[in-house]
Formats: sequence, C-alpha cells, structure tokens
Amino acid sequence: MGAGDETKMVTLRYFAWVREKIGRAEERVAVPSEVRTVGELVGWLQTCGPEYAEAFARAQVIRVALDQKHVKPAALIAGAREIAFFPPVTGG
Amino acid sequence: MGAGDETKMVTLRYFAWVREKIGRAEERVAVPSEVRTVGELVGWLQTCGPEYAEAFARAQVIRVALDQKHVKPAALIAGAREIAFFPPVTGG
Amino acid sequence: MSVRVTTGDFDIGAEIEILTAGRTDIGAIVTFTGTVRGEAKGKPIVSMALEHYPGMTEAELVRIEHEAHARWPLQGSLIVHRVGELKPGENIVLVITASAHRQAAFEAAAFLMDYLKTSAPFWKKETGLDGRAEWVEARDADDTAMVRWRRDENAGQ
Amino acid sequence: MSVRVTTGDFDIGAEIEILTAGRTDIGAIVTFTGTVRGEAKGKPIVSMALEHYPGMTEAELVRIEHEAHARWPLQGSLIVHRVGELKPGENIVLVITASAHRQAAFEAAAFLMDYLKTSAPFWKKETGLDGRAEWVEARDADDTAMVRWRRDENAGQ
Repeated sequence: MGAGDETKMVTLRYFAWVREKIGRAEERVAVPSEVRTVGELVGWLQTCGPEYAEAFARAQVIRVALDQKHVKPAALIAGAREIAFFPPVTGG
Repeated sequence: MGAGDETKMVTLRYFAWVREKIGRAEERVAVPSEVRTVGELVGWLQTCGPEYAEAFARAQVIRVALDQKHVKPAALIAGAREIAFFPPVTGG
Repeated sequence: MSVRVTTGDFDIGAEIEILTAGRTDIGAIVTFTGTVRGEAKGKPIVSMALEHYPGMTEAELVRIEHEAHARWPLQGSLIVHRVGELKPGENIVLVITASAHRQAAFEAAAFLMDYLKTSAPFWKKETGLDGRAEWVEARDADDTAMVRWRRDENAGQ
Repeated sequence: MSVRVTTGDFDIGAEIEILTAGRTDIGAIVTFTGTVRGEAKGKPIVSMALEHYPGMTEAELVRIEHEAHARWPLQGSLIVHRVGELKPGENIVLVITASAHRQAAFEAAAFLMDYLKTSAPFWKKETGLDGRAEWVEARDADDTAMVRWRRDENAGQ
C-alpha cells in the first residue's frame, strides 16, 4: 500500500467475510493525510487493489470500529490506533 | 345450615382467609332452590351465621369457581357439584 | 408441555435439559424463576406458606399453557409451582418456554407468568419476625399486566 | 454484573446459583439461552463457527450490561457468549437478569439480547451438508427489535 509524504500509520483489522476477501486479519498501513473520515478511508481502501475493491464493494454494509468503538462514516480517524472493518454482526 | 323443602346438596370449598374466617375448608350444604346464581349464593351465605357474614363481608373481592372453573357472579349454579370461594390469587 | 405442583424444589438446569435433549429445532429458551424475598412492605419475613386448590390448580396451569401454545410457535414449555412452607431465597415458581425464535420465547414466558399470577389458585401467607402471619394481597399491577394480553385478543392477534 | 466470552459450554443452573447464592433481595430471575438450530433457510447445517473481535467484544458486552442496569433496577446480571466451532443443539449465548420484580427482569433480558444481537462483534458462519460454509446475514428483524428501545430513549424513559 502506498505512503505519501504526509501519512499516518494505523492498524487495520478485518473480520468475517471482509477478512476473507482481503486475505488477512490485520495490517499496519500508512494512510494519506487527506483521508480524514471513516467514510473517506473506506473510499481510499477501495482503490488499494482488487481484493480491497471486492471487500469494500458494498460500502454501505461495512461497519467500522475506531479503537474498538462503533462509529459512523463521518467519524474522524485522527488519533486512532486501530480501525476495524466488518459486516453487520450476527451473534446471539 | 338450614334446608328448605326444595334444596340441592352441593360441596362448598373455602381457601385462604375465606377458609380461616369460616373455620373449615369444605362442607356439604343444602342450597335453597331460589338461590340460582353465584352472586345470590354469596348473598345467602352472608345470612348463614356470623362467621359467614364476616368471610363474605366484602363480597366484591371474593372469587368463585364452579366445578374448578373461574366464574362471574351472574353464573348459574344449577348442576354444580363443587363451588369454591377464595380471595384474589397471589401465586407466582 | 407439562405442569407440576410440588412441595419439593426444582432444578432449572435439569428441567431445561429434559425439555431440549436431542432437539435441534429449538433456538431460544427462556426461563423465569420466582423466589421468596426476605422483605414484604419493608418488613422482614421469616417464611412463606403457599396454599392452593388441588385439581383446579393443575387444570388452570394446563389451560394457560395451551393458551400460550395457541398464541406463539413453541417447541416446548414447563410450569412448576411449589406449595407448602418456603424460606426467603427459596424458589417458588419456574416457567420455561422454548421456541425457534427469541421473541416468541420471551413473550410466551411473560404471558404465562402474567396469567399464572392472576388466574392460578395459589395464595401466599407471610410470617414476620413477630410470628404474625398475613395473607398477601393481590397487586393491581398484576391485573394490569394481564390486561395487555386481553387487548391483543380484542385486536384479533 | 459480569460478561464472559468462552469456547467452553456454560451451566445455566450453576450460573443462576452463583448469581443468587445467599441473597434474599431477588424475587425474579430470567434466563435467555440461544442454541444452534439444525436448519438454516430450510437447509440442514452440520456446524456453526463463531468469530469475534477480542477486546471489543468484552467492551461492548460490558457497555450494554451497564446500560441495562441504568434502565432497570437489577440485582445482578450475566452475559456469556461462546465462540469457535459449535454443533446443532449446542448453547451459543446465555443472558441472566435478576431483579426484585418480574417485569424488570423480563425487559432487561430482552433488551440485553436485542442489543447484543445488533452491537456485539460476533459473526456466525454455517456449514451445510455439502461442506460449504456461508456467513449468516444480519436480520432486519434484529434491527427492528433494537429500535423499540431507542424509542424509549427518545421518550425520556
């Protein structure tokens, strides 16, 4: 994954079919500084390769947690250590 | 308890404080034939002695079961083998 | 479907086991257990006596259990109610409902308890520290709780 | 109050015992047990795998348990959720609520399950007779079930 001049390193985690489509459970990535919100991050990830494009094709069903808390697409990612992507939960 | 010319024998059962006030759990009584409904039976029982008068003083709180089924004061007692009187239930 | 009136205690885990053994069509099991509280109206109680109407009790419990099965798709159910002398902390009543779906199991269990509390012929008498025993009075809240199911009937649900 | 995520099974009777031992202030205990059904969309399933998000899972369960205690007067509660490989008929989830009154215990248990189903990060994958595994899709009905508690929030209750 590319790293621009101004980037921040963050741990991304994937669960369930998001994990399966991307082919890994976790990675450290350099996120370009112009990517400010969770929604923009999903948009950027869609451009990172075919596996990402497929995993995030239905962006509206992807749920996101910032440092293990549920957030909406408008949430700012600044300061986050760990961002997780997963389908709607199906436990219980 | 008095028995008129035309009477029918029926088993009366009493529970909880109705039983305690009357001083027995069960008795066979001859009900005068003009007593047709459950409400009339309660009214008649009130005249059967001070213990009955006290047990049935608050007639509106007394619940009645005819052959082990809940009934309303207007229910006819004809054909009943067993009539039970008790306070509102408090199990569970 | 079964009902039981007993002086002995019940074992909730064992009862669930009996109800669900070997079955894979159940997805949701709800249990309700009622226990004797150590206080009534702010005063300590030392024991509770439960009187009932043998014969009618069982008939009423069977009737409300059938009613629950007519209203919700249940895979199984159980009602156990104790009678006799009980101490604070002891079990009084157990209701179990099993269904494919959780909402049916939850609603049917609440329904069974509401109906049981207003129509099954049990009466409680509490003995306080001074040895005086008093009959428990019926709560208006229990009648109100039952009425919500009546409304459902009127609505044809 | 406690939550647990585990590969092992749970013992409902033992958990109730732990929650209520020595207490006389509890009048009502509700348990909900979710189990693996042997069918999904009309097709038999041979096993279910449960994935979760370690760390966040426990945090979410604690959060919803606190929320339940804020809304209802509860004397105790427990949430246990299994992860890993499960067979049809096996237990998945256990929720227990204990209160002085039955309505609080019933409502809090239903609330915990509704929230758990929509916010706790667990994902189910079912394997059919043909060996094919498919991720379970979230049910709209679960979102609808949760929304009723949201309405309560808006109403200030």
